[in-house]
Amino acid sequence: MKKFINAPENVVAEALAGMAAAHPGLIRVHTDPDFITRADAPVRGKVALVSGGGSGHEPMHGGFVGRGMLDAACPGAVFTSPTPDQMLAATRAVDGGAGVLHIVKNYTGDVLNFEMAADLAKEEGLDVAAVVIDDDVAVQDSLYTAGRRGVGATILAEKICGGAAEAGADLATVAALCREVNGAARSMGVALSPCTVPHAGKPSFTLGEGEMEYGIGIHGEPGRKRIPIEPADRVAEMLMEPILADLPFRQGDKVLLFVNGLGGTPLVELYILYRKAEEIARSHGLTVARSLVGPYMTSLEMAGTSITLLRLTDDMIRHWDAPVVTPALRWGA
Amino acid sequence: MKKFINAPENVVAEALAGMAAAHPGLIRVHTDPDFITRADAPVRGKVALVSGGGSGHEPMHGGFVGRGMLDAACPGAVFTSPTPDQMLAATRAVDGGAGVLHIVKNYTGDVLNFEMAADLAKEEGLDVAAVVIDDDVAVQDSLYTAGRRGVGATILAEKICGGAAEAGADLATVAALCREVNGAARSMGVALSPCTVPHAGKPSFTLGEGEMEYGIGIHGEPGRKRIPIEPADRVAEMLMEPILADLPFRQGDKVLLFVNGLGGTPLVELYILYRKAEEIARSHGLTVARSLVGPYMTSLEMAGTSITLLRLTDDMIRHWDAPVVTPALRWGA
Amino acid sequence: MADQLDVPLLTAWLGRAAAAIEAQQGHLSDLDAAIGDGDHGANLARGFKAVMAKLGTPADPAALFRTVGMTLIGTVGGASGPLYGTLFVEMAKAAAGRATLDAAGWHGVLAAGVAGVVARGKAAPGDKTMIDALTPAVAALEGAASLPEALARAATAARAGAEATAPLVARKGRASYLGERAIGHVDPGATSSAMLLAALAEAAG
Amino acid sequence: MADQLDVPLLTAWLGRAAAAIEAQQGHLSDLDAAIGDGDHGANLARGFKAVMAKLGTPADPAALFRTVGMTLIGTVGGASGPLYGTLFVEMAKAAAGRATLDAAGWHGVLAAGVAGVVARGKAAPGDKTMIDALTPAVAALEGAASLPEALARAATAARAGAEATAPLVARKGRASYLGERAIGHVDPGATSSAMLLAALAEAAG
Ligand SMILES: Nc1ncnc2c1ncn2[C@@H]1O[C@H](COP(=O)(O)OP(=O)(O)O)[C@@H](O)[C@H]1O
Ligand SMILES: Nc1ncnc2c1ncn2[C@@H]1O[C@H](COP(=O)(O)OP(=O)(O)O)[C@@H](O)[C@H]1O
Ligand SMILES: [Mg+2]
Ligand SMILES: [Mg+2]
Ligand SMILES: [Mg+2]
Ligand SMILES: [Mg+2]
Repeated sequence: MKKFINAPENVVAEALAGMAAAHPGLIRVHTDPDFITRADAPVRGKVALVSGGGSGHEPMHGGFVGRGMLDAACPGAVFTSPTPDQMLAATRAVDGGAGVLHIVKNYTGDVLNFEMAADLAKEEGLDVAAVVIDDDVAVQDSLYTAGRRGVGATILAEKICGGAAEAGADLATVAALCREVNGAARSMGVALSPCTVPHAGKPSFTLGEGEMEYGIGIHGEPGRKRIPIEPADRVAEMLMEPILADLPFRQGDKVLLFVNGLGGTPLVELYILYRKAEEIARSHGLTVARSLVGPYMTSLEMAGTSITLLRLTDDMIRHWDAPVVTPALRWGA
Repeated sequence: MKKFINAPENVVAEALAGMAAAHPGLIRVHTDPDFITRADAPVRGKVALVSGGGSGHEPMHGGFVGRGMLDAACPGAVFTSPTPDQMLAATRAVDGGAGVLHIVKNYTGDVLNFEMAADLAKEEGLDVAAVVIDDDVAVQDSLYTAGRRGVGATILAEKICGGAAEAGADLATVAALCREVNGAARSMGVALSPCTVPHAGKPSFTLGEGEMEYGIGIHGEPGRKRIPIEPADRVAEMLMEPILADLPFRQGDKVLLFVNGLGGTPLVELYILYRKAEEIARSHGLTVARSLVGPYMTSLEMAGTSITLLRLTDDMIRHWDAPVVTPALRWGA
Repeated sequence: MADQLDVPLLTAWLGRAAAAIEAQQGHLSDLDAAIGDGDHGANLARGFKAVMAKLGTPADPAALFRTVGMTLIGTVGGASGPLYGTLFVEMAKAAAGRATLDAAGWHGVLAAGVAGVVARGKAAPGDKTMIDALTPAVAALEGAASLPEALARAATAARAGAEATAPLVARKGRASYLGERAIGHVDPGATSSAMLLAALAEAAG
Repeated sequence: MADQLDVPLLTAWLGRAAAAIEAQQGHLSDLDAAIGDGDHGANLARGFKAVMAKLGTPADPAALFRTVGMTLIGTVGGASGPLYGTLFVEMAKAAAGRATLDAAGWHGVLAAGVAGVVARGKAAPGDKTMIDALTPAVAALEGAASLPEALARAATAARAGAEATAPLVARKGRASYLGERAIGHVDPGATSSAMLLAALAEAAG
């Protein structure tokens, strides 16, 4: 394991200290329990957005805390969901009197911990709503599984709902918008290499020189199948096909195309994938009205990519374009 | 070699097509010869900034084209400097009547090709100045070498000079500011893994499981020495020591601390390094007034980092803070 | 041979449980690596270490259960943190006001705890989760002649329930993503539940 | 046995040179990998392939040299692109107005080209660059009895100059970052220069 770390047990705490030092104008880092809030929290009269999950996916979620996006993020241990005391403390810290929305990726751990935190917060009289994100088409949804995993749509929901909250929408409206984004977004990923959780010290799985893991999860969970590596254009097709098959869309729809890097894949490759993915979207009669390309939701140093397609409403476009000032996503201000 | 590419010879052209598709509002991609300009080029009456170099360092330079930063970037083949016809065409395309500054990283190929382009542009009556960036303390400068390599300071110079040009400074002033930034910046890098140039198909060097390459160049050039891997805090010290020894600074100076990822190193590790680097800067009486953390100047998928320290003037801070709207760096607008 | 569970005995139980989990941490994580994300041992070891540090000298079983539950909730994370936390928090509620628990009392308390886990996690028997160890354990507590016998029967039932998860397809938690590929692997959470109940039987036996 | 360099002969030279570079591409890149970035063979192969595609039927040696120079400048990149490009562009200037070149004429033309490379790259003999092959080649052209003899002598001198770069520390280009570690390796640019001059001697011999 070759990493710039000091000790596996200090990775999260030291990275949080680095974030605090690097972005004092944007965020505040709280410890014991650990959470990150925007520097000016709580914002009076604004619906507050809280998300969180295991660490190792940076910049998600801490890098998305700031004006126009998240009010707080709760980082767990690497790839392990945080605990309810973190979410409860974060919820208290950012509540500005207009209620708090929990944006939760659909993993049993995240869901249960956020649920407990919401229960506790409600007992304290706080107004809390929760939306679970489950956009990963790699996993077959059914009554008999934990359901689809939450992946790339999380970031899009955080940005769009952040814009709506900043614009003064109330809790019910922001929560409904979050559900709408989740319902209109689909994602699919593929990995070329595993990653190594610092505490484990060895790669989470092994892949042969000519293999890729199709349908990979962001914690190195096994995907749909292990198959021979394909050229970039074919990979783009293989990711877009199940997304387009699953997403209810009509010719002429506007979409946001998000080509995400899982950590170890260089930007130049993401653009090669974007080129083909955009062409495929166009050939299906879709207009790619907005784009996002880069390593925004990572699995440590895993080489791989995921594509997220979101069918946009004009409302979503407006909130996507609205100003955002976070360590990882910034525009308009 | 596991990469999301179609064919090594198409990497640059397809990535450029992807960039064009992803950022139509910000940039225009021109082909044959290849260069990228900001969407609204030429900007009448503004000094234009042109940079470029081999591809494989994305987002540098194409990701920094846009309002408040570069007017054009010229991408060469992977790790090979572009040719004068690219720079000449770019220079023509962005000249707004106030002259053009070439920002050139100090590699013989880059310097010679930009020189020829400048000569040709001048023959056409264009007003061209050039500044060579050479901030890498890993290489001993002397009359008897090609001199220090240009690395992280390039991005800082592009942003700060872009701000000055946008504010209306003339060519001589922007060029002088660029020289000032270069003179006040020092960088040092280290790699944990090599990278594979698509055309070569095999890693540019090999490193043992417990080894790191100290003083690495961004093309995988050998560094000062190959040594056993150290904990992150010690790595931060080893990068900061030669920078601080070389950079003329006084207690109380304001600095910009830039912790760069070389591609394969996750953000969480960069923040761990930032934490210690900032602490070291503080212990030397420096105030870290501005920061930049992320994979901004990469070597394909190389795992590694470089640290750049820039001693700031108030002028530099003002131009650093000025609005910038590019694919990779964006704020204030 | 105790016929009542009181604070000292419950404290001894937790000590044994913490030691067993620490010792079996690698085994639990290996089970989780096969069908999950490989952190179940580390998660529980972190939690029970914190429990031992926090426990102190609680006034009654309810206070003890509450401290254990809240500590697990605050330190374990993942799926098992809120579930084991809920188990103990609900046990605390059911044990409220009682200085000791006999076999029938413990039966009621554990049943309440397990009901809480079901309410929280929505798993049914056969879903390949800790419920497959906990539910048979509750059933086995019924109608025993003595407390030690009840606890021994519960431990045996939990162990059998855990082992019986091997042929199952998972319907809850991370292992459910695997479909058929989960078959042949014992569930880590069911295994840790069986360990907890074994530690109790030993402490009282 | 030609005693004048004219357009057909120069065209034949470039064909041989392009073939030799294509054949030796891997060798040149390997030399570059040892003390540079491993692209010298690929760079020149790309350039000479473009030269062959662009060459057509130039009116005179000057036009031919100019097309070669501009094509190399526009396709090679790196350090060697502008340097070889300058070599040919300056040769074109020196050959202006001449239909053919005899030994003395070629000496003047090559000397002008090499002077251009020195002016552009600022390398001195002994800096471990292409100059270490080109400079002795120019000197060897002086006072030869015939053109073929002159070209053969130049090729031999260039080859010897290239080989003599092995023990040197580099003072220019990428290899200069290596300091002492460049010792023992022949310079790739000097090697490709020697190949160009060998191809010319063969074409005229
Ligand atoms: N919905 C559920 N109900 C009951 N138990 C569950 C549920 N989901 C998961 N579990 C249990 O949790 C165990 C996994 O715990 P752990 O590895 O600590 O959490 P995570 O899956 O978040 O990494 C599983 O083996 C299973 O017994
Ligand atoms: N300043 C210089 N003057 C003359 N020749 C040079 C100079 N710098 C480099 N070279 C030559 O260029 C060769 C390297 O060319 P190439 O590998 O194509 O370019 P790059 O070094 O940019 O990758 C060296 O072997 C050397 O002979
Ligand atoms: Mg987990
Ligand atoms: Mg090169
Ligand atoms: Mg687990
Ligand atoms: Mg080279």
